[in-house]
Amino acid sequence: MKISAIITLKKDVLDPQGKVIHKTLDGMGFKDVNGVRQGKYFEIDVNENDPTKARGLVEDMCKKLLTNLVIENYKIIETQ
Amino acid sequence: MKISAIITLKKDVLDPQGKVIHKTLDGMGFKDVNGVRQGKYFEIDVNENDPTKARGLVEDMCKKLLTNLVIENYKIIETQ
Amino acid sequence: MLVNEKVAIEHGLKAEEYRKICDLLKRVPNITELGIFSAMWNEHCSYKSSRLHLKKLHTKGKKVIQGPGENAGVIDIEDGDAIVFKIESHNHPSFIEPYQGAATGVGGIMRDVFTMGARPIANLNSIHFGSPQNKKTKNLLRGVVHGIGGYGNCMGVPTIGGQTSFDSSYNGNILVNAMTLGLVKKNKIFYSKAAGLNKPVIYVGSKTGRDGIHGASMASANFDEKIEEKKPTVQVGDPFTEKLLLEACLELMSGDSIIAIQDMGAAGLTSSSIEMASKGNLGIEINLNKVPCRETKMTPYEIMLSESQERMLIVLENGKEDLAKKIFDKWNLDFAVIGKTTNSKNIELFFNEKQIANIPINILVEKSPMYDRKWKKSKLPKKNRFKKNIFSNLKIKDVLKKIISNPNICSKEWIWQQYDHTVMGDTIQKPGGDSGVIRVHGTDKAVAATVDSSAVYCWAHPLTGGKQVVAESWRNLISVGATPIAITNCLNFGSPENEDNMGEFVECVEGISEASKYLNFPVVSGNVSFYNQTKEMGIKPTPSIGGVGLIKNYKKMMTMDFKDIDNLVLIIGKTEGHLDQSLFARIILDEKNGPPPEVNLFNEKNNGISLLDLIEKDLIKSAHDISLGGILTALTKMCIKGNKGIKLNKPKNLINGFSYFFAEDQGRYIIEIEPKKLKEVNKILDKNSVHHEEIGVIIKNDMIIDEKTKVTIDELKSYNTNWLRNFMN
Amino acid sequence: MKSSVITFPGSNCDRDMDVALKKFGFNNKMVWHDDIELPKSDLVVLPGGFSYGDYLRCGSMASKSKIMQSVINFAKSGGLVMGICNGFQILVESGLVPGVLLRNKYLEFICKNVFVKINNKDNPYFKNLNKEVFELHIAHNEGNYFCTRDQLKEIEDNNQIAIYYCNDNGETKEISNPNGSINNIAGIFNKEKNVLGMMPHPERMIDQSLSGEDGSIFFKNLINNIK
Ligand SMILES: Nc1ncnc2c1ncn2[C@@H]1O[C@H](COP(=O)(O)OP(=O)(O)O)[C@@H](O)[C@H]1O
Ligand SMILES: [Mg+2]
Repeated sequence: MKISAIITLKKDVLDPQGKVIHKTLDGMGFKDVNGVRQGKYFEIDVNENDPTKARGLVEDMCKKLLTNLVIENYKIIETQ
Repeated sequence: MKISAIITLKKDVLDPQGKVIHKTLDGMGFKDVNGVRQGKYFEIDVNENDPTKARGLVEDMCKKLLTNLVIENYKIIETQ
Repeated sequence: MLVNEKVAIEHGLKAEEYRKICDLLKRVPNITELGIFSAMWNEHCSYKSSRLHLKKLHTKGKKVIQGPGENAGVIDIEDGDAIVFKIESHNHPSFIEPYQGAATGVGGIMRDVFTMGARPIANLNSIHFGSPQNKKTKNLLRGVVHGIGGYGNCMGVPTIGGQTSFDSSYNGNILVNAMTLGLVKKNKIFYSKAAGLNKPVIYVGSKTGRDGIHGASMASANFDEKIEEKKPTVQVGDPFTEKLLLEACLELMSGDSIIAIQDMGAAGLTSSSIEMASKGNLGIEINLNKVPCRETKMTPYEIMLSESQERMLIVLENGKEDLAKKIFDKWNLDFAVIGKTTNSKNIELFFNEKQIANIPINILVEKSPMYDRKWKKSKLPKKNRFKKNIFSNLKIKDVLKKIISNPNICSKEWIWQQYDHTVMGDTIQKPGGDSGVIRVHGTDKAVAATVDSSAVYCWAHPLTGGKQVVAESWRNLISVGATPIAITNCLNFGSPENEDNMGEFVECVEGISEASKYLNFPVVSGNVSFYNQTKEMGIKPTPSIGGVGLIKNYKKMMTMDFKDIDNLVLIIGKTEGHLDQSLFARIILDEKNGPPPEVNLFNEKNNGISLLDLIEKDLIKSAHDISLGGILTALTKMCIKGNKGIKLNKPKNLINGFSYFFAEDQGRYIIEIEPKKLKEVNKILDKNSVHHEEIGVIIKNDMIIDEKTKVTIDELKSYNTNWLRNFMN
Repeated sequence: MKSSVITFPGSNCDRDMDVALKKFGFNNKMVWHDDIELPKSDLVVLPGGFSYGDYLRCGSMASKSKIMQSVINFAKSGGLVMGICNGFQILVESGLVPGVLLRNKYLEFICKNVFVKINNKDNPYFKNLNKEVFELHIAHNEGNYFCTRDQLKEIEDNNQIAIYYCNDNGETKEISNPNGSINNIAGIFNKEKNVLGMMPHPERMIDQSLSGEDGSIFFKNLINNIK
């Protein structure tokens, strides 16, 4: 089954990309934006049909490789 | 309110990052992975409290800036 | 799917071309075969509109090891060393997806070079954008620069030079031309000519996906409103895989397993397999089930036409499969034996145990269409007569500031600082000079490279323009002390079906040919990109010339920065005051008509060779050619780079100051010499009948133009460097 | 003196480092990332480049490669390990030095000469140098050093900052900061000072025909310190 993970920068970590996008949006006329944060998204197809086990697997991957816990958080968001 | 957008590569488009991450996971002992696709995640804080309007705004941003529809798709996933 | 004329036309073939296919085959092709024909017979692969004229290029010379016709050209740089180089366009994809378009352009040209056994040692690029006022320009420029850097930096190949221009004729069709130089031992060059029967045909690199199908056809299609529909044909580059592919190929090439090798570029597996077989006068058989695929259920049609990047096709010696596989396994790349060479002289494709295509190769290659397109000769425009009074309210300082901050003159540091130009540890002249220079690792030799184009001149008079670009390339090499050896060319034009555009093409080629013959500066490789236009409007004719030269002792390399106070500054070559088509005429006088400056090939050669002689004799401290913007622009750049000033002499010329300072007469250089060397320099130049004059002396901090006009170098520098940075921020 | 340079898939300054080390007298060996054992070395170098294409996070995947376990053990036992540019990113990802390297503040790859000031000479890398300010070359997209406040305090308390970006006079002001690094940090040590990670490339400055020669001073001093 497919499991998705979202990885975002922790609050106090500077997000230069988000900032530039915010500025650009503003320049394009999107004046109602308070802030933009950019993160990563992963869709992982695992050979495991038990949702809990599958999530557990992906969580493990997040901890061991996908996330740098010094600056990032992860969230498993969705199971199909 | 905060709206999130997920941007993924279209199905047939090569995802070099996903490919390498898959191989690395495999090397680390995660043998049960069929595939990994990487995408982008944006959290946009808009000055708009009507969920439909807020979504509409972010959708517009996706079309005009955040996504290159040549190779990517977007999905508005979540409203808080 | 049934094939008929309508389907053929949808594939970009003309009705008569389709009939020719049926006649030659004596039957109706199936859909896979039609796909193959459409790829092989389109402009990009078959050169059907340009072939006739490209034959006129001057391609021979003592230093030429391989001229046009292979993956890249090869020249001799002595001691058993050779340089492999080529330039290629990736214009259309870069307009649609600037990052990936530019990145895969760089990836493609590097593959062309390492296919021949050469390790890439330098990249250059020539990029052209619409006017800065155009809404799209900024994002396109940013995307393209990030794409070029993203790919080249990751590969670990220094980007040592390039050229960037802005002109509204590129508003709807930008140009991205990428050039690569590689180094190889003369006796270890690999070619694409297959030889021998029943030799295994090997596929290596990335897997085949559905990306870029019809990419080659897109490169030959006009941009029009339907562009959206063509979108999914853009490919995503994977420089990491390419780096592995490079190392793996070079490792395999160090042995003797390879008979022939060819990268899969435009039209992917189709053109690579057909070219290899055709050159070897052989047939080829491929089992498409063996091709490593990224997606499930890919059809033979898709597999044959995919333009997935980072793939190679190799014909191996029998029995070397295991050895080769080991190397590609080590580098984590796909490896598959997908077929063999045959004596059928046909391409035969099998899928699920059935033969699904069988076409005689000579039909695809030799019988491909060739057109003698209609073209219009262009007249030399009439010279403008500028009245004295139009100069009278101009202030030279204001004019100079305006010119050096013009987008086409200003410093491109914002661009080249984003390219790794020092990796490999041999870059001895970075971008920002007349040519980039890299040492040949571990030797005293160095190779100089430059890429140039002058669309405005070509547009005003293609024949002169064609000559001028070659001459400019030659001068940029001489200015760094390199002996020019050969060029590569990327011919970017509008539609060949338009008589004016075709005329521009024909005459530019003629000009290039004439100059390269006279200067003994042959063309060894190149690429044609037609249909650079939006709706009916073609771009200005833009041949980009990539020049390569050799410096035998790199310690003698020349740079343009002024070195020492009190040194004398001389001009080599005669200033006649030609203002038509100069930057001055176009942006200050707002005069866009008139002929470009004349190119006198005798003077060009004589002046250049004389300067090389002076450099060889250690008489010169700095040198710079005079091009866009004329004498004062060139002097300004030398002052800025050297952080020195100059006090100018009163020009002895009869022409007015503006014509003197901003004219773009050809064949000129500025040199710096020590006062004690003046006599000797004069003697040599006089002996060679080279026109020369003293223009000033180097001082601190200021440029003193006359009694009343003084400007600090810091001020000039800020004008020159700020425009692009400000524009991009 | 024996040194080893690790080649990861995508490393591209491995040869340059090899050339530099040999030029200054090291007996250098190239080591493949898939090997398990490290040859006997006085110095191990993780070179610059784009290991694994810089995909995911720079250095993240290289830090999981087989050889890294040996490199980590070598470092833990006091061996000298130096990471340059991507090598620094790998050190950070494998936890050998603290902090992370984020994308450059202005989101652009930067290739140019910069000045750096040496902060701590009480270590095998910079001991005996009689020069404070060096001109070195940088070429990176992710050199923006970041760590938490607590970490920063710890790093400072332990004197772990190796070099700062500065101007030619050694002033470490924001204007000399090319990439947004916290406090202008260009390189740091582990607590024990046997592991050094830094963004600048000394191996590109070893010949007067190149961008400069301050790299030569660094290498000459380094080999003398190790002897
Ligand atoms: N796209 C680019 N990539 C790398 N270097 C560039 C690029 N555009 C311009 N440059 C560099 O900027 C300098 C000035 O370019 P140009 O004005 O075309 O020089 P010239 O007039 O001597 O041919 C050259 O050294 C060139 O290599
Ligand atoms: Mg020049």
